[in-house]
Parts: sequence; structure tokens; C-alpha cells
Amino acid sequence: MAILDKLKDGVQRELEGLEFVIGWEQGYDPLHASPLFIRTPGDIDRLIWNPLCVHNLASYLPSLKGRRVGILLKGCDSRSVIQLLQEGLIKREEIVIFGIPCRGVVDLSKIKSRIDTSQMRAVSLMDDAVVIEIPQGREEIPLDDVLATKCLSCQYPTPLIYDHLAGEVLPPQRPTEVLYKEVEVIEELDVQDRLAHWERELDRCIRCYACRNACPLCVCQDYCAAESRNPRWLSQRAGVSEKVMWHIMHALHLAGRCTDCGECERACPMDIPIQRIRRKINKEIKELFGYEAGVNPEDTPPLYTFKVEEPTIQEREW
Amino acid sequence: MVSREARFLATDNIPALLRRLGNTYRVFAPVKVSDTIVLFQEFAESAGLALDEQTTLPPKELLFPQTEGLVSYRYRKDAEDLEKSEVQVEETLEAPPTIIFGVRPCDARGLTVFDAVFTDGQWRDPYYKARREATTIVTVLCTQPESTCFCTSVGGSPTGIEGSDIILTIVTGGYVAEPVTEKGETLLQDEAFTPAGDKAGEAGEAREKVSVERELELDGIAEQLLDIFGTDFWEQVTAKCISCAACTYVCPTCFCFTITDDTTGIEGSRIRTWDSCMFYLYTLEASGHNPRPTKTERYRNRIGHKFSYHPTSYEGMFGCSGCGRCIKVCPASLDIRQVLREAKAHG
Amino acid sequence: MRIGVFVCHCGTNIDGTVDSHQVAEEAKKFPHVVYATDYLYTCSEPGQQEIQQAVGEHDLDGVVVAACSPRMHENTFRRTIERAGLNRYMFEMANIREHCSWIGEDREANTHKAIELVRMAVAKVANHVHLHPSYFEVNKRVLVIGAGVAGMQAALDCADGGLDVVLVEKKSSIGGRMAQLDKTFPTVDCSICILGPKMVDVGQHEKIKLCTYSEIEDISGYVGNYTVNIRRKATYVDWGKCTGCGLCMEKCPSKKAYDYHNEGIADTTAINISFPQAIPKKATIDPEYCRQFTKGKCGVCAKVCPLGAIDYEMEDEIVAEEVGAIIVATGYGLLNMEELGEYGAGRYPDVITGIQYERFLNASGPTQGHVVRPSDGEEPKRVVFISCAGSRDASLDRPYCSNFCCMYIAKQAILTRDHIPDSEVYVFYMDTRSPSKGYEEFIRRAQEEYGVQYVRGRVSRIYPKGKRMVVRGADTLLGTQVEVETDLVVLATAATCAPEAEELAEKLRISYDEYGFYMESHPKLRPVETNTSGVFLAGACQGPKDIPAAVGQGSAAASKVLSLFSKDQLESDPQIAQVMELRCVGCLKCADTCPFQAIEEKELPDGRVVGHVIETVCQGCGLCTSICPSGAIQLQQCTDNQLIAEVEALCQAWRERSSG
Amino acid sequence: MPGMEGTELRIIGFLCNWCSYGGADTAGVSRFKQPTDLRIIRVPCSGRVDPLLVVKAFMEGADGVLVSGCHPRDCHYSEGNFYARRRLEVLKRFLPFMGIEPGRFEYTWVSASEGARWQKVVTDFTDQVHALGPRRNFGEGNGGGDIR
Repeated sequence: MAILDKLKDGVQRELEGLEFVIGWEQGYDPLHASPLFIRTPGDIDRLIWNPLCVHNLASYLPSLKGRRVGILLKGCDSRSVIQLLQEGLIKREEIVIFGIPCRGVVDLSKIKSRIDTSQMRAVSLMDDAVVIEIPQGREEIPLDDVLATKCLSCQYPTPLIYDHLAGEVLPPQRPTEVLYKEVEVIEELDVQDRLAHWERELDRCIRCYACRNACPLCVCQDYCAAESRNPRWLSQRAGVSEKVMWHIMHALHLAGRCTDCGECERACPMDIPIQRIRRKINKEIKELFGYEAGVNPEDTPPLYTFKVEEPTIQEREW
Repeated sequence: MVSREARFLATDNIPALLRRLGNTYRVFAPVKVSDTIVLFQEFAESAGLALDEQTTLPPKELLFPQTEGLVSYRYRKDAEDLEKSEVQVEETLEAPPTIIFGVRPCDARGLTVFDAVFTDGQWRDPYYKARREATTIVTVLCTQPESTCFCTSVGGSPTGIEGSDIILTIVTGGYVAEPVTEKGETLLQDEAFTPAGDKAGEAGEAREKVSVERELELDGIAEQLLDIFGTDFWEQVTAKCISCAACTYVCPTCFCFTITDDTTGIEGSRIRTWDSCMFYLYTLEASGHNPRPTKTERYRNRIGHKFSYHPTSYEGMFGCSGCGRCIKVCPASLDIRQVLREAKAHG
Repeated sequence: MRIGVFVCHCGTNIDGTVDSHQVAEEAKKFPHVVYATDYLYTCSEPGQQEIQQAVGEHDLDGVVVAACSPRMHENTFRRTIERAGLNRYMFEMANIREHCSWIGEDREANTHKAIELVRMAVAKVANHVHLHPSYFEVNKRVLVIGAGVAGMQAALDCADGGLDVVLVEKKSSIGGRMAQLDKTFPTVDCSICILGPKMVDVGQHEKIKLCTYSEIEDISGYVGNYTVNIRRKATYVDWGKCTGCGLCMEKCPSKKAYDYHNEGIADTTAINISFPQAIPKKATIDPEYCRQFTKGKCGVCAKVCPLGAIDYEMEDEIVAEEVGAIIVATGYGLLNMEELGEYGAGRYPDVITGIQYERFLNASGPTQGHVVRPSDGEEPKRVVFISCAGSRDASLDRPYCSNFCCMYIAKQAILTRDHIPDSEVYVFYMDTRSPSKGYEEFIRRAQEEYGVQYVRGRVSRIYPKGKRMVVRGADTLLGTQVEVETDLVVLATAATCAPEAEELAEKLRISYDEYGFYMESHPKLRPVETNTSGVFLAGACQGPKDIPAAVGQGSAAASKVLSLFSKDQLESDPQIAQVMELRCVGCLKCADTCPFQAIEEKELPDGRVVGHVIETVCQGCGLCTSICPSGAIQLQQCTDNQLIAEVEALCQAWRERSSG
Repeated sequence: MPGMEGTELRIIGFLCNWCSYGGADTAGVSRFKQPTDLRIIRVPCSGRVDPLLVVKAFMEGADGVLVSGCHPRDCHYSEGNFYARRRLEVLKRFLPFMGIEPGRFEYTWVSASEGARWQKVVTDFTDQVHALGPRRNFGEGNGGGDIR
């Protein structure tokens, strides 16, 4: 049975005990999927599963605490759920998880940076390619070229936590090294150029907070410290330093918690490469504490604990 | 409208034109700043123009900045008597002559929503008004709708002229330029514009060929939205919304703002910034009570405002120009057209 | 806000390198400041009166004093403004002395810096709110750690004052160092004769609960309400039954056990009572030497004990005690003399330490007071004392003076001449230090009456020559090399912190210096208090000191506890964390990380779960504030906005400076 | 104060009340001379120092930021500096990624008795920041190069 059929079958069987099941449906054009809230058996037919199902549906869970819901999760998405469980932000018994072994999802901005999709007519998804029909003709793009960066180094193609798994466990097939490639490009720049880089990229930020609202681990949401006056970390002033402050705030609040799901960057209407900021911190956290967020529900995020002796921290001598 | 005497603007002449205009005006034009982002930026020849794509943000930022200082102030203490202090207030309005080149008809039409609220009605906003008056909008008419376009559903047109000062129609080798206003007429005096000749006819034909399917039937939507105000329709339709402000910030007609006094020490400024009805804080009251506590109420207000309350207050004018950006940027691909369709069908 | 700024000259301490008047003038320009002035000594009575007067005249609701460190006078000025009718927390100090005038000589730079420090303080006060303490019950029991003479004095004074005392001692008997001594200087009276009765008083006092052979396992809680877990180490003897008859000691076949009380100059039995005057007088088995433990069979003591008190299966026991205050009197240690290689210490049996010599001199010591040479038991005819053995020695990283050595050397020199009238005594010294009453005279007596030869100089080497030792050193007064052939060398080894002093400090959350001695709150004005409320110091744990000083501190610490407990309720510091329930998202990261478990879950009427600070438990560290992502929990008086205001005020000053 | 122009840089220190602030007091009492650039903000514990405060200081234009607390194990609040150590280490490794030179931010431990150590920390850190010079903040002038 194909994955989608298994999913539909599973949802069909569990739906009665749940308020709804969150999955994906076809969006407004062939390239866009959109989250689907399955409330009735009639909604199940709308369910889709393909590499365009990019959304990390776990982002909806914290706001649904106290309600019994089902959710479809890819391997990477499941890490968000584990992290949320770890921090007590959701309850395991309230959630039914339909896990999906996943070979990777598409980064739409990678497609859009290659071809103009504004007049696109159709999309077909092959095993190793995306074929897009545009007025100028038929464009076939190798899937690997447009997969999300996280997918190219994915170590968790199968969800780490689930009640039902649609398909067989998929072993990791991607090399780990490429994960930090984009981070390393920035690290190799001269420090002044790094400043200029972020200045240029972050200046584009319109402070719409889509990055925050899309983040499954931003628990404060409506009470975000970026918008409050007590504390007042940021003002409404124009200027790139205010924007930088916001992005550092977001990244630091995620330090040791970010599962690299990439929803922040995907949600950004200005296509600012902010995932790299988090990934840099993840890299340091991994190096310092050997820790990866969202892998084990029993862990404690490394910044909420300590060791009396920290063998990996080389303190400065004076 | 002034006489629509058509002129021809050769593509090759555009850089020189903008450079010349740059002596008198601030000139903004669409520039590709990254692979996927096109923004209005101050014209620089090296940057190149991106006239064939919809800009990521509408030009409203140039007339209604995301952040603008309204006044700056400084407390001055009397050195002899510290009890006495006076406040020096300085208005910080800047409205230099500006040209925005390469605007789309939907975005130009979006400005008419601003005009209705900020300049034409009971209240006048001097900041917007001054900028609007100092700005000339040069619009390039559309040739091909995008999959998210729905201007015709809300009363616009890919070849519409509302809000524009000049319209440009793409023809072989360049554009046919036609003035819409006096301001536009003035601009056409530049040597870059040559008589249109038979290009005018080509332009007319080109315009005829463009069409955007009118996919929504919005008659009666204002009343319908009121009718379904209290139903569970809104909770269902907003389930996928993540309550960010991307849709409002890219919208050419959203004009909500907030004002804060930003004081450090004895000086500061009163600044106005865009606000978004999708934010919790937008309606949070000092008591802690929030009349729109969840995204459901907030999104309902956004749709209600654009398609019911605004047309009711402003002679049927929707608070939407059908540019489709909100659909494009929505992290959850929530499609406003679909919401309207379902709203009409609900109940 | 209406803020007044008071800039202190501190005589010339501040005004010498900071233009205090200009600081006040500049302060007038700052927001909210309606009054600013400078004064010669703001902390003096007229200085404080001036503040009180200005509060009234100018209707001030916030005060900034730019003067010394707030660690010095914050409380002084808080009381000042309270007297003037202000909430005492509407106050901030700018430290323009320790952090400014005293560390830089450039008057212009200092003045400039002082102005900015004042500006920051003003910005912070502008964000202050009124705070009000709450009150909590006090457990009027006191824990004394260490039953040396300081701890005993503290315990007795507290107990006599009506408090219940728990006295914990690591050794099996109370008494401490003083119980090992023969005589005391400068009176040369018998140490145990004056200490013994005190030990009996402690042992018999109904208000004192003795826990000897015990150590502190851990401590939690806060002033007024500490919980202390005490590890009662296994003695293998049921002290409830043991009468201290000593029969077991007589029969014990393991007679080579290390004798701690005698500092190893003699051996003892594996089961022993450490010394005849021990209190409690109970036997303890040293499992390192007991055959029942080392060989698995023996059982002699169990057989001979008439009361059946021996229990080889005994295990350590953890006992919890609830107390309201703690007096730390853990004393000092002595430098391991093997660190002193040039003296041959540890290699040559006839090089011994002062405390070992004390045991030889002691009539109840292993030699019944006869001084003998360890190597052959002969009476020494010449004894050389070396002072500062490891003290005042930067090369050993111990630059401090051990305080009491000069005096006990003089005492031991006199006693040597008393015990062995035909002996010769030499003292190698760097300086003699004898500042207390009767001390200088005592040293004079040693030199003049007893003919002790004082040689001012360092000893460079000691080596054996036949049955004797040669001490080679410099006489810096004569400028010559000296060599003294001697029978015995006594080293005044450096006093160090007590063993495991650091670990205990960490349990108590008190500070210690780089040598492990505990830090007092203020070196002059708060000598027995620590920075942890409810924890006091007595005796040599704070630094080497002699008996009268230790006893004095024991009484001082007791009086601090008695005055603390004179109120039935204590005021809790309101500078603690507070949850803004409207902002709290209930993630409880604060509760998970609070070092004091001071945050609990609270359910609001609408069902929302938020964090809640338990007022009296919160210690005001602010860890929660920096962990809370939404900024919902704020440490009062050190809120995010207050710190941001300080940063912004400073940065604005900097911007103004660079734009001219 | 024109005489100061160009000689002092903008350095902020966040010091815990119990150890480092006391250490700075001790240095003062001992009259240990130090460069005048540093401005100290007193906090109860290094654990109170939200890394965002450091970032805020930089965004407001600081050239250098120093955090100093009690030595590990000596925290007046038992554990505050253990948390601080982890966070500040992450911050220290992260800031250079955003374009803030390594060396502009340091964290260290100075006890209340270590006046001489405090003097050395201040002197060395100030020298270190001076070696880097004034910092270009985000949005100030043009920085030049970039990727691609």
C-alpha cells in the first residue's frame, strides 16, 4: 500500500476519537501544498503526501494543548514534537502521531530562484526530479537541486516518535557533513564582511514575525519579548540594528532547542537566510555539549542544565 | 483625466531618463535584490531594473513608511530652576519630490484606498498627503496574470489606471507612455519620450489582449460577512493561519499603524509604524483584556474589514486590490480567494 | 519622577581625582533630576541630613548617591531616605570611588566616567518601583560547625542566651586545636585546664546537642529556615552504651594505629578514645587499622566490652536538622611539612612541627611531657625553631602571615628551657610579631630571661651530621652565614585553611579567598558576617588567629545570631523575582532552573498555568529573569528594563560624546 | 568632554554583586590603577546576565562587553554561574558569526578577594578592545565586501 493510502487508512480509523487530524492538501497552485485540518471522514480525500508537503505541522501543537488531535509528521517534524514534549509544552497522550518516512521536501525558493513560476501550469513529481510546465516550456529539475538544505543531510528520515508509521523505517541516506556548508561559507568570511552580509540580509526584514509564528518552539508567541514594552528589548525605531537584535533574540531563545526544521526561513516573505543563524548555534551546541535538540524526550536542553566541570569549555585565562 | 496623448519610451532610453529625473526627484524602481526578491529601491544604473516581475513588497512603503518619525522632541531644562522644563518639538516630515517607476496597476489602485482614508475623507494625514502629492506614479500595465492575481474580482484591471500618474504599455522596443494626471503630463516632457506614432495603436491592441479571469463574484459579500460573523466558519477557515503579519505587511492596501514615543533620556521621537490586525497586541487593552484574543477573531476582522466594513464606509471600495501577495507569502498558503468563496457559500 | 542626586567628595578620596562639583552640575541636566548637589562627606550625619532635607524640600521620589561602593553604604542611605519618608528601595548608588576615583589618575577621564555612572544610576532609579518586605517565621535554632574553642564559645553563648544549638564536630571529641596544646601564651597557663571546664559545660549544656564524629552533608534553605543534613560517621561503637571505660583500648591487639591527637608522634590502638579529657568520652574504631576490618577477624573489643557496645556493622547515618542560623568555626589546618623540602621535613625524624613539639611538651602527651628526640628518644640539648615555615613565602603561593607562630615559638622556647634547663634554644625568624597585650613582653622574657637566641634570617638548608642536624642560614643582622648544630628542629609550619574548607563553603554558599579562608562581609565592619544571610564566621576559618581572638569571634558570632533571633519574624528582602501573570506563558523554564526551588506552578482562575515565586524562598539571583523567554518573570530592582535603561543611558552618553 | 575624544572606547561590564563587583571594589581599595574606559553595571549574579543584554549593548554601540562572576563552585546562589558559563560560551562563539569580532566579548570569573586579578582583567580586556579599535555597528556606514 502506498504511503498516502496508509495515511488515509490510519486517519480514517483514528479520526473518531480526535478533534481533527492535521495533514496537507493541495494549495492554490500545483506547486503549493497547504495544511489541512481533517475534521470529517469526507475531508480525508483531500489529504496529499508528496515532497511539496513542506510545512512542519508540529508548529500548531502548542496552541492546541488540552485538545485531542492527530498529526502527520515527517522525520524532521517529529523532532519538534520531541522537543515540545521535553519541555512539557505539549502532552503526549493528547496527540496521535501518523509518522511518515520521508525522502525529502522541496525548498520552493530554490525552485523560484531557478525559474519564474508565476505563470506555471502544472507540476509533476518524479522520484528524482520535479517537472514544471511554464509558458516557455517544460522544465525538469533534479530533485536534489531543490530539496531543502536540511534534507540533504537528513539523519532522521523516519520519525523518532509515532503511533502509526505509514511505510517502512527508512535508514538515513544522506551525508552529515553538508549540514553546515552554508554556515561555513559565512564563517570563512572576514568578520567585517560577515557584518556586512547580515546587515544586507537582515535589513530586508519587515518585522512581520512570520519566522516566529511559524516556529514550533517559539512558545511565547503573543507574549513575545520582541514586542513588549516591559521588558522593552526592541523599539519601533527603523534601523537594521533593531532587526538584528530581533533575529539574535529569536536565535538565542532557541539555543539548544532548535531542531533545524527551517520553518522560520521558509515562512520569511523576504527570503532572508535566517536558518543559518540557528544552524550556527546548533553547530556550537553540538560541539560544546554533544547535543542535538529533539532527539530524546528525556533530555534537558543544554542551556537549562550544567555540569560542575565543563570539559569542552576552554575558559579564557588572564 | 488630462488628455491621453501617447508618447514612446524606448527601453534603451530608460536608464538615461531615470538618471536625468534623479537630478530633481528621488527615483525608485524595482530591483532584484536576491534570486527571489524584487524591491523598489532608489535607482542606480548598476542595479538594473526588474520590470517584468511583481515586486515582493508594494510601493506603499515609499508613501507610508513602515517606520516614520512624526515629531522629535527634547526636554530643555532651565539651568537655574530645574523644576522648569520645556519641550521642544520638531516636526520631522520629509516629502521630497519622488518618482516611483514600474508600479503595477493593482498597487497603484491600492493607493486609492489610502487616498480615501488619509487624504480625501474627514481626516487628513499630513504626512501621507505630503508624500502622495510629491510623488509621481509611473505604472507599467500588466501583460500576463500570475496564478495569484485576482484584480478583476475586486474591481481592478491589469490595464487599470486608477492611482497612476502615467501608464506604460509594453510594445516592441519599449513602452507607450500615456499621462493620467497633470503630474504625469509634466514628466512626459522629458526628451526620452518621443512621439508614439503607430506604437499607440500597438499599445491599444496589447491592452485588449490582456485579461485576468474574474474568478470571484463578490456581490453581496459585505452583508454575507456580517451574516456569518458569529458562526464557526471562522475557526475552521483560520485553523491553518499562524497569525503572523506577513499578509498585512505585503498588502498594498493595509494601512493600520501604531504610534509610540521612543524616549531615551531627555529626548526622543514619536514614531509611527505599521501595525497588523493579525497581531495579538493590536487590540490588547491595558487591562489585559483582548477583544480579539485568537487568530480566528483577528483573521475575521481582516477579511471583514477589507470586504465589508471598508466598502461600507467608502462607497463600496474594497480594501483589497487583488495583487495576490498575501497568498504568495502566507507560510500556510492560506488563500484569501478561497476564504471569500467559502464565505459566500457558507450557511 | 523627581530625582535628587548627591555627589560625595569623600574628602579627597573622590574629589582628589574626580571633579565632584562638576559631576553634580552635569547631573542637573539628566532627565528626572530636579536637584543635584555635592557634599564633603555624604555619609556623615550632616550629609545624610542634607539628603533628608532635600527629599522634603524638593519633593523627591528617587535618590541617587554618587559615592563609594554600594556594598559599603547602600543600606546606610536606604535608611536615610526611609527616614525622609521615601520607600527605601527608591535609591541607587553610583560607585565613583572604588570603581573610579581610586583606580585612575586622569581627573578629566575620571570626572567624565563619574558623570556617566551617575547618568546610568539616574536612568535605573527612574525605573524603580516601591518595594515592600514581607515577613516570615524564624526557626530559632542555631547550627555551629566546628567545636574548637571558637565554636564552643559560640555554642555556649547561644545556648546561654536561650537558643537551641546543634554543635557539629568532625572529630570524635570536641576541643579542637586548643585541646592539643600544652600551655598558652603569654600567660603560660595550662591549655586543657582552662579548656576542659568549657568542654564540660558544652557537653552538659541542656540546650546544646552535640554531634561529634559528624560532617555536613548538605545545606538547603535560607536565613531563618535552613535544613542541614549531617552525616554521623560510623564509630562502630554504640555510644549509647559506651561508658568510656577504656577496657577495649587495653585489650586491642592493633596497637599501631595513627594517633591524630598526638600528630603521629606516637601510636594508638585501633579502637581508641582520642584523649583522656575527651568529650564525649567514647571509643571509636579506626577501620584502617582494626583487624576486624583489615583481616576480617579479631573481635577482641566486642568480647571484652562489658556493655556490648561494639557494632562492626554500623553504617554512616544522615540526620536532618532544621536551624535558623549557622555559625562556621571550622578552624585551620597546618601545612603538610613535606612541602618544605629544604628543611628536610619528612625525611629527617628530628625535624618536627610545632604542634608535634607541643605534644612532646604536654604532660598528658605520649612522653608525659618529657622532650625527646624522635630518632633515638634522647633528650635534646639544643633545639632550633624556624618561624615562617611556609608562611610569608610567595614561592609557595602563601604570602600571608600565620599570625600565632611567633608567639608559640617563644612559648615553646621558654618551656624547653624550663623542661631542660641545660638546653640551648635558637629561633630563626624573619620578624617577630607580637602586637597584643603582654605579647611583646613575653618575647622579651624568652630572649632576656630565658636566654633564647633569636637569629634574624632565613634557613637555607638542614642536613644531618652524625646523630645531630646542622641548620645553615643567614644572620641578616650580622650579615654572616650561620651554622647551628642541633638535636632537634621545630618548624612553625604555616596555618592553612581547614581541610575541605572549600567544599563546605560551597555547601554554605559563602565565599572564600584564594587560600581557602572564608570571606567576611566587610574586613573591618562586618568581621563575623558572611554575604549569605544567616551564616556567620568565628575563629581561624576566616584567617589564622590566636585563642583570644577566636574566642572573641565566637562570642561575636553568637551575639549576631542572638540579635538576629531577637525578632520573631524576619523581614524578607523584596528584591526578588516577580511573575507578571499576564505575560507568563507557563513554560516553567524558570521553575526548572531555579537553584532554590522557589518557583511553583500556579493555576489561575481561567485555567492558565503560570509560574509563582515563593517570596521567602527566592534569594534574588535573577537566573529566572534571564531564562524567561517572554520576560514575564522580573527580578525586582534589577529588571530587564532597568538594566536596559542603564545600557541605553550609557550608550546615549557615548553617542553624544562622539557627536561632540 | 573633548579631551576624551578618541582615547576612550566604549566598554560595558556586567559584574555579579558578590564576587566580581567586590573584586573591583577590592582593586579600588588597593588603588590598583586601571584604564578608565569600563563602565560597570551591577547585577546580583552572572546568571542574571541574559546574553541579550550583551547583544543589546553591542546594538547600542558598545565596543566591548565584559561579564564577570564568581568562580565556578563559588556562586553565592550555588548554580547561577554554571548556567552563565554555558550561555556565555555559546554567545562568545556565536557573536563573531554575526560580525562582531572575537575579543569584543569576554566572560570571566573574579572573586571578591582578587583585586589584582580584576586589575589585570580590566587592563587586558581594555587593551584587547583598543587593539580592535572602535566598532562599526550595524547600519553605520558601509562595510564593503559580502558573499558572492
